[in-house]
Amino acid sequence: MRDAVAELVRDGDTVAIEGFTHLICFAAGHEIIRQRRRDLTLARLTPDVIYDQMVAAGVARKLIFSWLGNPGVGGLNAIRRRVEGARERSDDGDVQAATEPGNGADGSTEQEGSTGDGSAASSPLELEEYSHFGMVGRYLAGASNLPFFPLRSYFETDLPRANPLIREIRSPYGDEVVYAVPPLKPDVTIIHAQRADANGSTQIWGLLGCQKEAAFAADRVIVVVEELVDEAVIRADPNRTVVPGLIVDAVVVEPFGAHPSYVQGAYDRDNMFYRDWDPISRDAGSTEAWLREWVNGVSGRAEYVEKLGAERVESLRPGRAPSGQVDYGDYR
Amino acid sequence: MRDAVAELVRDGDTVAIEGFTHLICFAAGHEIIRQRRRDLTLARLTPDVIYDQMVAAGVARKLIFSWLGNPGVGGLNAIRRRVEGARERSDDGDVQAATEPGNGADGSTEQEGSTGDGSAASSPLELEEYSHFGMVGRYLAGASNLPFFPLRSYFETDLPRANPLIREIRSPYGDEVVYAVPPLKPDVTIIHAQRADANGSTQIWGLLGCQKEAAFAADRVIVVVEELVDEAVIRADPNRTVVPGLIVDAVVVEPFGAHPSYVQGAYDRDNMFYRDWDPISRDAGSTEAWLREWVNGVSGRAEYVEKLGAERVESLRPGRAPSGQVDYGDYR
Amino acid sequence: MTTPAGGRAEGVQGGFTKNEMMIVAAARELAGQRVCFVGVGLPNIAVNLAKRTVAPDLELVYEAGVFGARPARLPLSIGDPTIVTGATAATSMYELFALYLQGGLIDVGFLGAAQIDRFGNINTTVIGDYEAPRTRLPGSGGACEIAINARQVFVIMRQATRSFVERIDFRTSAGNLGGAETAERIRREQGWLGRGPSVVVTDLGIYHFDASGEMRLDWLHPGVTLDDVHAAMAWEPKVAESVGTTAQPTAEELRLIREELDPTGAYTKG
Amino acid sequence: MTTPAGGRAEGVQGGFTKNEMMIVAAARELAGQRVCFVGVGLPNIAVNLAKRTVAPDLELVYEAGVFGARPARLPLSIGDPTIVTGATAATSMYELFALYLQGGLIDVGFLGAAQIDRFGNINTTVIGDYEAPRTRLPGSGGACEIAINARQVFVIMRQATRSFVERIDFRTSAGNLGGAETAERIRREQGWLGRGPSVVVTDLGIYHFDASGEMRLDWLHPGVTLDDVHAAMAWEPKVAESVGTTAQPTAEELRLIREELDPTGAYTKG
Repeated sequence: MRDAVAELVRDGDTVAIEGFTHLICFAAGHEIIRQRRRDLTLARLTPDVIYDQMVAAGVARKLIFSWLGNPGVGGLNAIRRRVEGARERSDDGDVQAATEPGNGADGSTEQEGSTGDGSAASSPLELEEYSHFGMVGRYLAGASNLPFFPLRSYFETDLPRANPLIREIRSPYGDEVVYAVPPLKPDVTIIHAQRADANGSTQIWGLLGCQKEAAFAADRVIVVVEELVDEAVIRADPNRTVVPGLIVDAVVVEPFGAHPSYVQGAYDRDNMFYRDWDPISRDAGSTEAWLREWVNGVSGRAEYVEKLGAERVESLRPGRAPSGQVDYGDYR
Repeated sequence: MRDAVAELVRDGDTVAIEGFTHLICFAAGHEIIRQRRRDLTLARLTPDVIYDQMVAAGVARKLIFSWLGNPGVGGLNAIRRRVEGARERSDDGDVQAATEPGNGADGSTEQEGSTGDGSAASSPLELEEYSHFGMVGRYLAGASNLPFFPLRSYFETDLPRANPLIREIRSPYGDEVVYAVPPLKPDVTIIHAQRADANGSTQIWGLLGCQKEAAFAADRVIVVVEELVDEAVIRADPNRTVVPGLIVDAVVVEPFGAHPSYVQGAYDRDNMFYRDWDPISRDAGSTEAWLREWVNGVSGRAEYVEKLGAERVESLRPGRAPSGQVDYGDYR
Repeated sequence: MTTPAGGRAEGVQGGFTKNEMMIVAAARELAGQRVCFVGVGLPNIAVNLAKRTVAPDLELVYEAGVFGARPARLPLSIGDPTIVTGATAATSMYELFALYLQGGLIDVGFLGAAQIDRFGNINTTVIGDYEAPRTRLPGSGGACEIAINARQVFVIMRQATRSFVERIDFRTSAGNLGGAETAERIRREQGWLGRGPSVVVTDLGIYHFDASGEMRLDWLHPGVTLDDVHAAMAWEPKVAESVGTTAQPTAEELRLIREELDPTGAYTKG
Repeated sequence: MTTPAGGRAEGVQGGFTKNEMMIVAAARELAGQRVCFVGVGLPNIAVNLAKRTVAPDLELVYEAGVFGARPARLPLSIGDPTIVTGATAATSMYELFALYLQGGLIDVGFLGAAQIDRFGNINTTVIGDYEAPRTRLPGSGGACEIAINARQVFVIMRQATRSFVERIDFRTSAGNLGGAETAERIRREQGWLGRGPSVVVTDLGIYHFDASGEMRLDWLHPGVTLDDVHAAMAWEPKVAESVGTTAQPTAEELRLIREELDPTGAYTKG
């Protein structure tokens, strides 16, 4: 991981660590923090806790996203500190964000103190926002070398005003107008997967998110896997291949590299971690302390996992649910 | 099959029997012939032998397509008779069609005699042609309710002149121009698959073609399968599902229903049949005789298979090439 | 299951929270529906309760890329592994949004909201000015496209003067715009598949939309008065001629919420 | 494999057909290439021969939706099951065309043709008038998008005055248009990824394209004279200063064609 990030992720890059709830590569995000990258533009549909941590650590100057929350828990507090920034706080205590499961994490941010996590972490954070389908469409336009992606969304909303890159486009078959989003071509896309072979041909099962589109759109691709398998394993089931080795620049084997997100069939989402992040991240000091302990204080994912402890790891192992097997037939 | 076609395929419909080389539902095409449907618009990327037979039988008034040939063999002779129609023949003996593997089937059509296969089979056939990506894009625009699909193709070719539905579209992000194709929403899409459950949730492995797009674009969907399986088989591997039962109007179990095309893992492409079709179809009389014997002369696919004989069927069985199995994990 | 399907049947011994009442009422609204796109937050528990009670055949669609989910537990996040295992189909997000949602296969889009106005327009983006927000909310996610492409939209949210507002600070998702007439015209002109919002369930009652496209209070939850409702919204609401009282949660509904769906009380406390 | 990679090494005892020579010559042109989009017809056998000889690491891409095919036999059709079993990836045609081809991952698009002109523009649609064709050919298939989006295009076809024409009857796939200057400008303006045709292999010889964008005869196959070439094309061809003689097929190349790839002689007779 250290080499892959050192070689392939550069200051000022647009970086997409994709994976919708599933297969979020926290291990790569933490390595980027350890290597002190700066001025990154971070793209993801859901910035999630990983970008909250990266923003807190000062690696980012801009976010491109569609849903900014801690899924199932509340807001992303480090990011919100950078966005709500200098404003005077007022009591928003009873506004219900669509994020919130209960009536707890409701937008109150009065815990704001000195950010103290370096100047890069407290300067204003630029936001460029879309909807989920808009973000997927941006990757798809980037991946398929199109100047725009058309979609039926944004009608009669304030989003095109907030983001002038969301534009109208007229159909050449009559007067109908839909909206368009521009291509997004990350400098680097990082995806996590169940398995890949040494060439980087990668297979995923479970939620597929938009990893394929984000990877094909990128200039450089890093694949991080739970398990390196023989090429024959990949070739035995070609329909499961999401990304071919052709577009992959580095394959990193990093078991448990997606924790606290999850890997279908391998480990569960660590919901407790997502819940715990909320109080930690409400305070700049405790956020910093967490980063010191769990990111900068470890050499890499192996040490992180060890620190997490075997009990926690074991508690996240699911039961078995085998897919069954199909036959491709041997034709010669 | 009889009931599904009787209920769901109507005179004048636009019908798409999709499947790229793989999983072409000949059984459905033959049933449509037996039920004497008329004035159909037949859509397929590659009309293939099935539409050659349907056109010969007089069910069609129009083709929407991107590649009109007998793949690996030569031309589609019954269709060519309707297209080259009234023209005086001239000797094109040494023009090499891109179709041809060797230098045999090279475009000579001098065997033309009385078509005799009914007036519906000899009136002019309307053609509307695209490229492969254009056809896929048409289905995709239809399936996703978009007024057009943009692609980088057709530049500096005669195709937009031949088909004025292929139009330019300007990007809202600068002056760039690409081409667009309009949505295609078949009245009925028919797909063949390895397996489905009783609700119609359908799984395919091997070549996926554009069956998913064509099915989602259609008003009515018929799924024909080699095997009906328990819902639990489908739910054990949700990533393999191509079409959910939600959009399926009829599930027909018709083993060997894709012959002479093939079903990955179940039987091979019957290349001999495709080769044999060439001389048969060069003559309207022998074409008619074939249809009489193999389509109208049998009650359905079971009788067709019986007539084909166990030896032929067995000769098409491949060896085994199992996919291996993955684990989705049991999460409760 | 012993729950009366979709009914307002007589309630049950014992207390229940306002949030439990809201979730139960929202779940019951799904009786008879076929395909539901499950939004993040409160919709998630309401829809999962409906699937276990009034709408066992309901097909759950998650924007994460799942059709026909059968979650064995309540997914905390709407991208939880339990929504995949045993589902009918797991697909890319592109296909989910393009073929299922935009293609017109969703009967009900079930959304949460931070602010809503009388015409059902929704804000989940910012409180205050967009450029310098007082509170930065999560944004659209899939909501703005769900609002347009799902055949109808259900909303579940707690009610307060700050959330039921005269004018939302940012329109993230279109409802009935400035009223039914405008909304109908624009939907027709722009080819929307959706007919917009049809029900809003809160911790105080249930609203549907009248012919003018405005929210109308049809049901009050047990123990809630019209004064409570007035005190918790910024405009003078239309009220049905005879407002009913929502049936209390049944024992089975409460058991499902408390024992199966939300044992930690994340959604239902308060 | 004992075949000299990409070389024009000395040939072999025994006869070979013009078609065999053409296929062998075309295969050798693929030495050093990485990713090849395999067109229907003659390209299919040429590319499969290359994979077994000069370009074992060549990634075969089939428009049917396959990347990294390892056909155990020669696929008669380019949608044969043998291209799927053991492949790296099998995907929808949408993804193949959108992500692999249009996304710019194809180094060589290998096409056949019914007619070609001096600038490498290709016709596979009709002979005669489009509305009332003398011969209806298959049409584009994927060819018109391959011609634009693959980084370069190889063509394999037999040569005759009717196929090497002054003016093609229908432009199915763009080559160098009216010459290199126009073509370069238009490619730049329209953002094509492809640089157009780079080689044409026939049963008589091998052509590359010169700075003006026109076909230039660089190699004659053994036993073929310049007169033969002139007799089999409708324009006066440019000829390299020193035209080489293509090395005869090696024993191994012929064995592969005759025993493994085309035992029935479908491609190679004549």
